[in-house]
Amino acid sequence: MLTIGLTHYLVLAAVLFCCGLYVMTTKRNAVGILIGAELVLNAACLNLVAFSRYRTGRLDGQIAALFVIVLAAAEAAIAIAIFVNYYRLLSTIDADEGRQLRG
Amino acid sequence: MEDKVVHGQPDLLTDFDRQRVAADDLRTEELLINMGPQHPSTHGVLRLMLRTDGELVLEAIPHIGYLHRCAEKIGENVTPVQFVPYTDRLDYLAGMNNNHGYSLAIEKLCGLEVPERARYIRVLMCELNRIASHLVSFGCYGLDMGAFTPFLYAFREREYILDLFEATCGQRLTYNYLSIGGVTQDLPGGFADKLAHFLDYFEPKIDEYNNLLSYNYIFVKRTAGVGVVSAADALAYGLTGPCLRASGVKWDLRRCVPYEIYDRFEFDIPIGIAGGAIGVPREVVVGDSWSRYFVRMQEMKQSVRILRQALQQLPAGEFRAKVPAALKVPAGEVYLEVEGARGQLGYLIVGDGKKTPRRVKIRGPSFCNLSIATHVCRRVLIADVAAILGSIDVVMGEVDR
Amino acid sequence: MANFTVEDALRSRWSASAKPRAVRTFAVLGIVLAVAALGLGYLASSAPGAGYWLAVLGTALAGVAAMTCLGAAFVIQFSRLVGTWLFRLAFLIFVGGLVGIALLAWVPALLYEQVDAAVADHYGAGATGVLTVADLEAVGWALPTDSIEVRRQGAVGWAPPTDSIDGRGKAVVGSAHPTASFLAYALWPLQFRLTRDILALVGVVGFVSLLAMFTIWWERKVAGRMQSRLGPMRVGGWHGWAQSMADGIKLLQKEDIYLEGADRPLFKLAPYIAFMPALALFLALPFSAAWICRDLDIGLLFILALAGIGVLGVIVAGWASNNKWSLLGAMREACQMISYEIPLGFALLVPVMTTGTLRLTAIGELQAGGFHTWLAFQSPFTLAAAVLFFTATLAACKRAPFDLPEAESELVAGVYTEYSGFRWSLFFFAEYAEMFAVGALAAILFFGAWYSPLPANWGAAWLHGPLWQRALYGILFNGPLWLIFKGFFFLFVQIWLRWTLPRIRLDQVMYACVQVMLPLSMLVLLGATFWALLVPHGSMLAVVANLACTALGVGAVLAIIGIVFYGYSNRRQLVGTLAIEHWPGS
Amino acid sequence: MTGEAIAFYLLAAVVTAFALGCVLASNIVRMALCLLGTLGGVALLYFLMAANFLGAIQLIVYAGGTLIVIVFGVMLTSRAYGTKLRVRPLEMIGAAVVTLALLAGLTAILVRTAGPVVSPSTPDFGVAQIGTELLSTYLVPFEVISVLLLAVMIGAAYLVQPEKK
Repeated sequence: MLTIGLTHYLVLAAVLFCCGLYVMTTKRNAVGILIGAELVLNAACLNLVAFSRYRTGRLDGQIAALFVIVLAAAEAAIAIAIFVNYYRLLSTIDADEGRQLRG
Repeated sequence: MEDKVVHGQPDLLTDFDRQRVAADDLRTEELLINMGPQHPSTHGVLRLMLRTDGELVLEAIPHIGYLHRCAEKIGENVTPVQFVPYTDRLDYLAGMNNNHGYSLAIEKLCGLEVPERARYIRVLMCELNRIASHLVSFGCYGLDMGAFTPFLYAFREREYILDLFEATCGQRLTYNYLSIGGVTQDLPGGFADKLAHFLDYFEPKIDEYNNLLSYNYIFVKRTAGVGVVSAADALAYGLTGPCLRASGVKWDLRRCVPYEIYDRFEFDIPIGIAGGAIGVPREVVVGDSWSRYFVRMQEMKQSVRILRQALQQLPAGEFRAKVPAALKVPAGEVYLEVEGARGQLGYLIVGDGKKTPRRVKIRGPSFCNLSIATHVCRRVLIADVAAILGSIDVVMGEVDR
Repeated sequence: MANFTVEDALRSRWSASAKPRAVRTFAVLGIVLAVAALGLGYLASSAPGAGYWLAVLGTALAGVAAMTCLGAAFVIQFSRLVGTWLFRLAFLIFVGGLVGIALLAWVPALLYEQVDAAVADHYGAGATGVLTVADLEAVGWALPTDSIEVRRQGAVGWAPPTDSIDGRGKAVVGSAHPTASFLAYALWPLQFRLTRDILALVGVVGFVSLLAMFTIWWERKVAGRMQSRLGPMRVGGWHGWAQSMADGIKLLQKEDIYLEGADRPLFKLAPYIAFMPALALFLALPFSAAWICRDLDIGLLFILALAGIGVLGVIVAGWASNNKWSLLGAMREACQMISYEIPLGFALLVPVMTTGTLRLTAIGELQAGGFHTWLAFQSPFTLAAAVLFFTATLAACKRAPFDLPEAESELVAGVYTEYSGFRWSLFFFAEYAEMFAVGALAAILFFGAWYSPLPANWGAAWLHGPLWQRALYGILFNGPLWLIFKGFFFLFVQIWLRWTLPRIRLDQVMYACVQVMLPLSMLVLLGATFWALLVPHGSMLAVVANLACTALGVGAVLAIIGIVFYGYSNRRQLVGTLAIEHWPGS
Repeated sequence: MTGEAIAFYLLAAVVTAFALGCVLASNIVRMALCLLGTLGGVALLYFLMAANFLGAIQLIVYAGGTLIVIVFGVMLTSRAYGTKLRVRPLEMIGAAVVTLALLAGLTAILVRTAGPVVSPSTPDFGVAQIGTELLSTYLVPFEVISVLLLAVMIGAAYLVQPEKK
C-alpha cells in the first residue's frame, strides 16, 4: 500500500476509464461525449506510461502515449468540425432567450 | 442574414469584408448587446442596441434621450439674452458656435446691427472653438482606436485654447460670451499676441499629429474603408459638416451661404479624397471613417488660416451694439443656420412680440449625423462600430437637446 | 506637497466593524496556514522523489500565504502606524531593495557553496550527510575561492550538493571566529535541499509580486512621460513610487462583487487559474545558470505549457461573468491564443534546433562568448525568429496592439469588466508576470541570457579576487541582474508599443497570424533547418551572416539609444515652447 | 510513507475528484474545466513517473484542446438546451450500474493479478532519447501519424467550410 507500484496506476486508470465511459453513455451533449472520450483516452495513456515505467523499462509506452495524445487532438478537431456542421443543420436554439451564447 | 452584400456599398468590398461575409455562414446565435449608455466609446450617454452575430454587428439601433434637458422648451420661457447660456450646453464642446447661431438668429429677427469689431471677435472665438472641438474629436478618436497618447496631446493643445477663452470671458466650457448684439466684453489686453503665439505653435503640431496618428498604418487599416457613406446617402440622411464633406460634397455654409463676415476670408473647404492622392493613404475610400476624421484635421488648418486673417484685420471699435434692456422678440419667424463644429446648427425662432419667443427649435447637426449610424453599422465588426461612431463625432447634449 | 498615506487610503474605506473582522479573518487564516505549512514541511523532510517536490511546493505556498495573511492582519490592525512608517522610509526601502538584489546575486555562490564545502569536508567529496551546528562552528568562514567558478561552470542549479561538485577547493579550516557560532546557526538549515527550495519559491513569489507592483508603476510613469505629463507623483515620496502599493491596499479592501447569474464558483476560481500558472512558470525560468528553482530538461516546454493554461483562466473569467462584453472578450482571447501559439511555437523551435536542447540553462550557457555569440545573431533566420517570437508574445500576453480581449474602447473592459478588487488585481499580477517572463524568455533564447555583451571569460580572473571584484564580475559579465535587466528592456518595449500604437481589429489580428506570421515562421524554421544543414559552423558564410546580424543588432540598439538621447536632450524643443511656459493660464 | 506515495495518493485524489466532477457537472463549461483538472493531474502523474516530456506535451496539447472544447461548448450550446444535460434517470442508473460493475471487476482483476510491488529500475529518459527513438525505431508510425494529422487538418477545414450556394 505504501510503495507505489503498477497496480496503483492501473486502478486509477480504471477509475478514470469508468468515469469516461459513464460520461460517454449518459451525457447527451456532443461536446460532453467528446469530453468522456478524452477521459477514456487518458486512462489508456496512463496505463501505457505505467507499464513502460514498471514493466518494460523502455520508452515504448511513453511513445505510444505520445501517439495517443496526438491522435486525441486530431480526433477532437474532427469531432468539433462535425459538431459545427451538425449545429449548422439543426440550429433551432432560440437566439434571444435569456442568456445568449451561454453554455 | 438575407443580403450578403454590404448595404449601399457593393463595389467597396475589401478582402476583409469578403472574409467577414464568408464568416457569416458559420451561424451562431444572435446576440443583443447594449452598447451604452455607459460605454467608453459612445461619447456620452448614447445607447446603441447592437444585434450581433458573435463579433459581427448585424444592426445598430441608437437610442437617444438620456441627456434631454428641454432646451427648446426653456427657450420659450426665458428671454433671448437669458437663453444664450443654455445654448452653451447643447454642443458643450463648441459653446461659442452655439452662442453664435442663436445670437445671429435673434439679431436677424430683431434687426440688430452688430459692430465690426464684435463680428471679428465672434469669428475668432468660433474658429478657436472649432479647433478645440476638433481636437477633442481627434483625441477621442485615437482613444477609440486604442491609441491613448494622442488624446493627451489633443487635450494639451485644447488647454491653451481654453486658457485663452478663460482670459477672455472667465469661462472654460460654457462661455456665454457671444451674446445678442455682439460679445459680452472686449478682448483682454495682449490677446492678439497670445493668439498669434498659439497659432505659430499649433500649426506645425497638426502635421505632427498627422504623422503620429492619421498616417499610422494600423490606424489607416482600422478606419479606411470602414463605414463608407456615399455622397447621395449623406445628402439623403441630412449629414452636414465634416461628415458631409468627407463624402465628397463641397458644402460649407461659411463659404456657400456666407454669414457674419466669412466672405472676407480666404480658406479652403477640405473634402474627402479617394486614396492614392498626395497625403491620402491608398486604402482610403471617399466617405469612410478616415476621411471624416481627416477632414477635421484639415479643417483645423483652415481655421488657423482664418484666425490669422481675422487677427490681422481685427478693427478697433465697439464690441457690442446697444441692445434694449427689455428686448422684445418681434412677431415673425426666422430660421438661421451656421456652420458649427459638427455641421449645420440651425435655430428656428418664432416671435409674437413678447419678451420670450413663442417657439424655439434647434437643428442639432449631431442628431442628423447620428441617424446615419444605423445605416452604416451593418455587417461590420464591433470594433468598427467604435470607429464609425467616433468618426461621426456626436455630442449627446446636442442630439438630445 | 502633502503625501497621500496608506492611512488616508484606509480611512475612507473602513467601516467600524470591517476592520476587526478583517483582522480576525486574516489572523485565523494565517495561523491555520502556518500550521499547514509546518506539517507539510515535516512531510517533505522525509519524502524523497516527486512527492518531495509536491510537499515543498505546498510548504512554500502555505508558508507564503500564512506570512501574507499574518502580515495583512498586522498591517490592518496597525494601519496608522505602518502607513506613516512605511512612507517615511520609502527611499530607504527602495535603495535597500536594489542593494538586496545586487547582493542576492551571489547568495548561491557565497553561502550555498560554503555549506556544501563544509559538508564535503566532513563526509568526503561526493558523500552526503547532515552536519550539526557544532560541525559547522568548527569550519572557518574564509570563502572558497574557486567555488563561484565551479558553480558557474557546473550550471547545476540548486540541486543537492552531491550532484556535480567535485574537486573544488576545500574551505579553509581555521579557529572559530567570534561570529562563526551565529553564522553556524544561520547557515545550518541551508544544507538541506528543502530549505533551499523553499527559499527559492519564496523568492519567486516575492519577485513576482514586486515585479507586478514595480511594473505597474513604471508603466504609468512611462505612459505619463510619453504623454507629456508626469504620471503618479503623490503617494510615497519620490515620484509616487508607492502608487501601486497604495492601489494594492485599496484593491484589497474593495468589495468582491458578483453579478447576479454569474457562475460563482468559476467566477471566483478564474483569477487563480490565470495567476497560478504565471507564477509557476517562474519555477523553470533561469535567472542565471545557478539561479533557477528547477532546471528541467524540458524547461522551455514547461513554460510554454503553463503560459497556455493561464489563458484558460481569462476565458473562464469571461464566460463566468455573465456579461456579454466579457464573453466577447473571452472569445477573442481564445481565438488569439489558439492562433498565435503556432507561430510562437515555430519561432521557439529555431533556437531549440540551433542549440539542440530544450534546457534553458544549456541554451543560455551557449551564449557566454559576448555579443556576437547571442543566438539571434547567428543567422538571418534566428534574427527573424527573434522578431517573430517577440511579436507573437505580444499577442500571447494580450498587449497592445493585440489587446483585444480587454479592448476598453470596444468591450468596456473585456473579460475584466465584472471583476473588482483583489480578483481583478490578480489578473494584472498574472499579466505583468507573464510579460516579464516572455521578455526574459526572449533574452534567454535569443539575446545572450544572463550574459553581458562582453565575453564572460574576460574577467575570469576576478572570480578569484576579493569580494568586490567578484561582485563587479557579476555586474559586468554574468549574473541574474543581467537577465532581469534584459527582461525589463523587453517589458519596456512592450509598454512603449502599448502607448504608441492603435489597436488592431479582430479580423486583422487573425489575418496577421494566419496569412503573415504563420507562413513566415514556417519559412524561417525551414530556412534555419537548411542553414544548420548546409552552412557549417565557422565557414565564411556563417561568419559573414553572424557579423551582419550582429551589426544589425548593434545598430538597432544604438539607434534606440540615440533616439532616446536625442529626445531627452531636446525635449523642450520637441514639446514646444507653449508646453514649457505653461502659458497663458498661469 | 514515502514521498512518492504521498504524491501519488494526493494526485490520485485530485484526478478522481475532477473525473467525478466531469461525471456530475451538468454544465458543459464546468465539465471542460473538470476535464482540464483531470488532464493536469494526469500530467503531474507523468512527471511522477519521470515522463517529463510527456507531461509537458500533455499540458500543452490538452490545454489547447480543452480550450477549443470550452469555446465550442460555449458557442454551440445555450442554457435552454445544452447546459442542463438532462439525463433520463433510468439511463443514468443503468449506466451507473454497468460502470460500477465494470470498475469493480477491473479492480478485482487488477488487485488479484498484481505482481509484487517493484520499484522501477529504469533510468529516467531524456527528451533526446525520445527524439531518437521516434526517428529510428518508431519512424514508420511517426510518419503515418504526421500524414494522418495532415489529413485531419484538411478534413476538418473541409468539414467546416461554408456551403456554396
